[in-house]
Amino acid sequence: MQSDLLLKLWETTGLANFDGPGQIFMIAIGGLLIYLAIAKQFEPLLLIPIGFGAILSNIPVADMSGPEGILGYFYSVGVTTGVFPLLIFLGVGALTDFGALIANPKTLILGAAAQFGIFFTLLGALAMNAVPGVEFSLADAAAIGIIGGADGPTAIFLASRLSPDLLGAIAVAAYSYMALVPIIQPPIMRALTTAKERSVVMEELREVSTTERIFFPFTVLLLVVILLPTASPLVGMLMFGNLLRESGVVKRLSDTAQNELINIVTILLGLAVGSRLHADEFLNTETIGILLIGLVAFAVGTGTGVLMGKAMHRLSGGQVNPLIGAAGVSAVPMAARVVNKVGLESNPNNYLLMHAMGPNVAGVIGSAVAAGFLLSMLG
Amino acid sequence: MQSDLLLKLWETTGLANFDGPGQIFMIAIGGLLIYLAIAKQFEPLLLIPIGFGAILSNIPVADMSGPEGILGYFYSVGVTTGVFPLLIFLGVGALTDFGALIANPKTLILGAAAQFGIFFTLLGALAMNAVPGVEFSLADAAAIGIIGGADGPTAIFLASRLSPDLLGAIAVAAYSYMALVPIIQPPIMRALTTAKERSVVMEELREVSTTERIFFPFTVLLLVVILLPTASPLVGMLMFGNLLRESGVVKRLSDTAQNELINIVTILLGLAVGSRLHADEFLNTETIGILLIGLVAFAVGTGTGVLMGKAMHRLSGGQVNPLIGAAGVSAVPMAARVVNKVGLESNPNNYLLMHAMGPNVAGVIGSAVAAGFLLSMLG
Amino acid sequence: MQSDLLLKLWETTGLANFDGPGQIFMIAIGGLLIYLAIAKQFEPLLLIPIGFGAILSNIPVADMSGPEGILGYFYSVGVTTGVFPLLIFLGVGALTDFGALIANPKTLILGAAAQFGIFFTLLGALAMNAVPGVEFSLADAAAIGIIGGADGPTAIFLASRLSPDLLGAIAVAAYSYMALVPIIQPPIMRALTTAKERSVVMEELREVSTTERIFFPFTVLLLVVILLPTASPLVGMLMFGNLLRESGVVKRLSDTAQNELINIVTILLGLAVGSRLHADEFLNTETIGILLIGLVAFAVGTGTGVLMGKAMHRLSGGQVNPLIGAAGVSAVPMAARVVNKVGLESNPNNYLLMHAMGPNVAGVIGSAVAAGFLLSMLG
Amino acid sequence: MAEMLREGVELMLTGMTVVFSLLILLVFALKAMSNLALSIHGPVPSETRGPAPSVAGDGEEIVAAITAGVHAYRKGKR
Amino acid sequence: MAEMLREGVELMLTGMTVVFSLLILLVFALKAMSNLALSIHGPVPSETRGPAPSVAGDGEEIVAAITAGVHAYRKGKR
Amino acid sequence: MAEMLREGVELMLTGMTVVFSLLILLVFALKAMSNLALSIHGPVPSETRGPAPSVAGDGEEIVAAITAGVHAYRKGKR
Ligand code: NA
Ligand code: NA
Ligand code: NA
Repeated sequence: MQSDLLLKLWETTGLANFDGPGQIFMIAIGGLLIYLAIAKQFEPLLLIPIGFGAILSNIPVADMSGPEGILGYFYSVGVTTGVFPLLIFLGVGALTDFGALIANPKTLILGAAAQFGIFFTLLGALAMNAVPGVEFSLADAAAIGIIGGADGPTAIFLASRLSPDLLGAIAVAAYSYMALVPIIQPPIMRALTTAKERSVVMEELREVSTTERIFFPFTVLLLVVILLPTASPLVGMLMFGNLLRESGVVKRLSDTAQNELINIVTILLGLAVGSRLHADEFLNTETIGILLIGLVAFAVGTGTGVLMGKAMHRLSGGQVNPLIGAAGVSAVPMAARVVNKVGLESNPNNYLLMHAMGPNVAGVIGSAVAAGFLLSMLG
Repeated sequence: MQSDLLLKLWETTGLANFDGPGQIFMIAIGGLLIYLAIAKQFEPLLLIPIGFGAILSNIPVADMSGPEGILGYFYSVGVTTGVFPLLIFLGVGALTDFGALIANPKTLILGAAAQFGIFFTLLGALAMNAVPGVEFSLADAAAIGIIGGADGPTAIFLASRLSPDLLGAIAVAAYSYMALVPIIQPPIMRALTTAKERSVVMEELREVSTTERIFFPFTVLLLVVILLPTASPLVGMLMFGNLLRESGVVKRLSDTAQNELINIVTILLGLAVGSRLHADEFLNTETIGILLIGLVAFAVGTGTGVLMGKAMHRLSGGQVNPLIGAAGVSAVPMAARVVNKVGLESNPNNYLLMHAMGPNVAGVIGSAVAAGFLLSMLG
Repeated sequence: MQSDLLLKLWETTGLANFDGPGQIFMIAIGGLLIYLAIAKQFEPLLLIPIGFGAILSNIPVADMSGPEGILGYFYSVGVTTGVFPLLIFLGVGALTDFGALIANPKTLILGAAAQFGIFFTLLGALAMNAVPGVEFSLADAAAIGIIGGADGPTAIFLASRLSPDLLGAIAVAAYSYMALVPIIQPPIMRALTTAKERSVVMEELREVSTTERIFFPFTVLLLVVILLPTASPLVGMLMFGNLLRESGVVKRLSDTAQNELINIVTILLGLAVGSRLHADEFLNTETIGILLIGLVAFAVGTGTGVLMGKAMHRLSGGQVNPLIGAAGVSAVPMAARVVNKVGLESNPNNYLLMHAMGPNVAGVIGSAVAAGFLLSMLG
Repeated sequence: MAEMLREGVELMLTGMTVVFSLLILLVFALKAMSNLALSIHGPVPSETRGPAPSVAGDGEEIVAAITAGVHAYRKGKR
Repeated sequence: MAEMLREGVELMLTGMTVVFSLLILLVFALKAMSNLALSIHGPVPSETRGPAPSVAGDGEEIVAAITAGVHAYRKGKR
Repeated sequence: MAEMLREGVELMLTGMTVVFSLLILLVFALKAMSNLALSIHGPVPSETRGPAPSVAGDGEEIVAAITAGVHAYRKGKR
């Protein structure tokens, strides 16, 4: 009897229940994400919860990401329903100052151009079907493509709708490459522009009135409603958050949306996404493909953004610095800071930060629109 | 094939999917509520989320208020269950200082008198059944009557139980007329009182001890438990919030109930209520009836409150200023401020604010009691 | 007809619906818990919500703890799933400084010894089966034993899994006795130690580096994963919270976990636990047994902790003050403060607080490990 | 409809009776409560409360205080 | 697979068309919006807003203000 | 009942063994961890950390900082 008990005890240890090296490897992946988040400041707000969620969900016996586990509950309550990414978008809307975009709406075109990365990646994912062991449907490819949108909640929202099995890999790729923007973008930006183009000093942005700021969310939402209503959950929550911010009469709601609400949801969303980093779902050729092609997505988006910047540079008679096109990929505010830094290399007195914020936030709208389009075609 | 795609694309635009002018009209109603909230400061904390929820829920294709939409989730999780309005009541309890009521409990009678507005409105709603196209059941009429309680969460809670189909119209009427209190009440107050009555200066309220403040929630709850336990969810959560506030030993819980918790729930509740402002449910004769009769509700409640104030004025030998009866409708703290303002017109040194706070918070308890009664009879 | 209405009215009063003195008694118990929380500062953060929940759930007619009542919703969403106690553990992890334990890891052995209280209580509960009317299964006995862990969320988590019917009594016993630690522990500590032992001054703790603090949660989790993965939900969430705190790169998440998130969950968890204080489930011989034996649990845990302290005192050549063993029961930070106070009695310049924090937080880990063990054997 | 109106009138009468009864009883109950409170603690002004008990009863705040104290202590020693 | 690639190319073409159309229309819409805003309120700088309306529209803050005012009032009287 | 008590005693013995084993192993693991940490970074005091990395890694705070910076910038220009 005593030996029965010891046997039962042994059978409940982790040692006796690891089912192969996959779980250990995934725990190591979780640790790596956390290492990158802490030591390299790779999007720590998301990658620490995602990494820890990955560790927890690969612990044998406990089944924390199963239907009765806490991570499983977070996933089904917040990700399957789409509620968590949409609440993050509410908070992002409340945190974002769209003033630069209102002052210079033409930068929307840069935000549009950079979305080419999404569709190029979609094609690349389809092309990967030539590799044995990879079988991406159109919906899978679209979910992978959205990595090129460089916007975490949009990627999680679309993947949860089109390709839940790939959600873990897609989210990890999206946040990792967003963190790598300072490394990925500068060489491409330098390669596609001349030193002269990079040193263009742009005209100071005009001031934006309160009325414009209040009208802004309605204008954006109106166009989306008329042309692409499938984008309205994402765009609608973003614009609702922004209206809380700009209306000036609900400061307490705006503060909560920007702080406690987004923080709580970030913790829960990160853990839920991490729970998809399961050995059996994650460790396969497809994940490697997603990671490779995600890198391409950012590079292509940066490139098309900069090329459109060059076009605007010419059409405007040299008033536009083409570098700001790179900020069109979103990755707010990292990409705008990269633009600023690369601009300073060519002209130490040229602060492009504000000018890059326009295409930067335009990129968020652009990715949400692309996501809505993909949902309407494939959802 | 390409033309198929374009067709599919066209079919997913909003333009191709608006099913009549109803949705556009409801989007305009949402915009109007937001306009009133921002430009006229009409209860912006609720009307901005409700208005935006109305816009979002009338966007074609996206079906955000459907069973799989984010607003639909908020509605089923928080309104169908009654959880959101009860958590708001928790926060209101933590925010409310009942000291004026403890110091002068007789003002409870003013809070009782003003509830006549609820039952008068109930009768009015039944009488409207004479109008073709209007068909209100007793439960519908009771839910409409609660508009006269001038208390948002109570109205939403009761309507979600007795008449979910009318919830949108009832919530909009309740919050809109609460915002109109400064316009609706003063003429009635002036018409029913003499200048001499209005200039009565009331004796300063005594101080209230900590012990009384701690005993208060238990006393109120005790009577409700004995006499009308159906009112105990509303009154219980209100008193729980107040105990967190007054106990002095759980400051961190009280602070959270007063701030982040009520803010988060307000955002979600507002969106959920807005999701009931659907063209097909809202645009009908019944809504117009509800809006008309809601206005009457406030007027009648104000009137009976002031008349009871006059009775107390006489019985007390002129010590009570009858104006404070108008605060009995609740609409905290707007109605108390209106009393103060009208009082100052007759006597520029007569600050009635504190004296009006007693009937004002008594009105909250009175409406919750009336709601409990209606639930017990019709629920 | 009118008399029918009056009858219906009478039938909905609380007076007509109290089903015996049990409900009134339980309401009084709720009041007593609140009295102790306010007047005696007995763990007010939990006992005020639990006490108020007990009152609300024993109100006749309203059925607030039923499947459609608000307390019933909180229970099924947060306690049945285990989500609320685990989120509390997340917050506790973010609030706890494990520095004293890292500096002196040997104090873990004191945290282990004090867990004897858990298993002794388990045996005691089984022995109580000799009393007529008491029928505890092994799982019940284990859930009762965890009271000796002196850790509220651990007790609630384990009881919700092993013995949901006893959850109310177990949670009340756990929090009440944690509040009584300053009364229960000192006599035992004095009885088991000599004045000379109690006046031992311990060597100042070394400083702990940031790197160690960041490695700490992974080290603890690693051992749990390898040896006792059933403990990983509790230990995992505790260590996740601690990583948010110590990583230094997600301050906003750490702040929210320490404040708003833990506060909101505390309110909801307290109400949910209170909803188990039902007359029919609570008023029986078993509850009295649980309350009696819970007291023993704390005493035994304190005793074995101090005895292990004496053993370490001898093995270390007198460097360890055996009093710090009493802090091994957890009850953070109350037990550590008791150690400090008793130490000052023997040597007015001997501040043991920091030295007691090591075993104190070790006790939290020890109880979570014991809970994981019981889950693996009986879950 | 006449039937429903009659029921409505009944609801009004009983409802206002209930509301008035409960709130008038509450007037007396609150007066009794205030007298009870006075007899227990005397006319204690609100201000004597203060934040002290809050801190004492608040586990996490104590942890924070301890942590802060320890840091101060260590720094002093160095 | 060729079929899927063809569908992918179609998605790319229509998708980029949609994204560009919507965002270019938005450029014009935002310009129209700014003109409308200007014609309504004139070139009002952001700073004129301030926190005032926030307070006025915020029920709970008013309650807090009243409470605070009352305390101040009482203390002054004593 | 004797059977259950026997099972209870077994639970106690195995349980205390598990608790002690795990926590004693953790003593060694934590010592190894501290040595590892020392060998990687040297005896770094906690204070060197500071809030700097927090800000650097915190996307939203940066947005806020940018916004604030822009406002300051604009005001300076006017
Ligand atoms: Na983007
Ligand atoms: Na009212
Ligand atoms: Na313990």
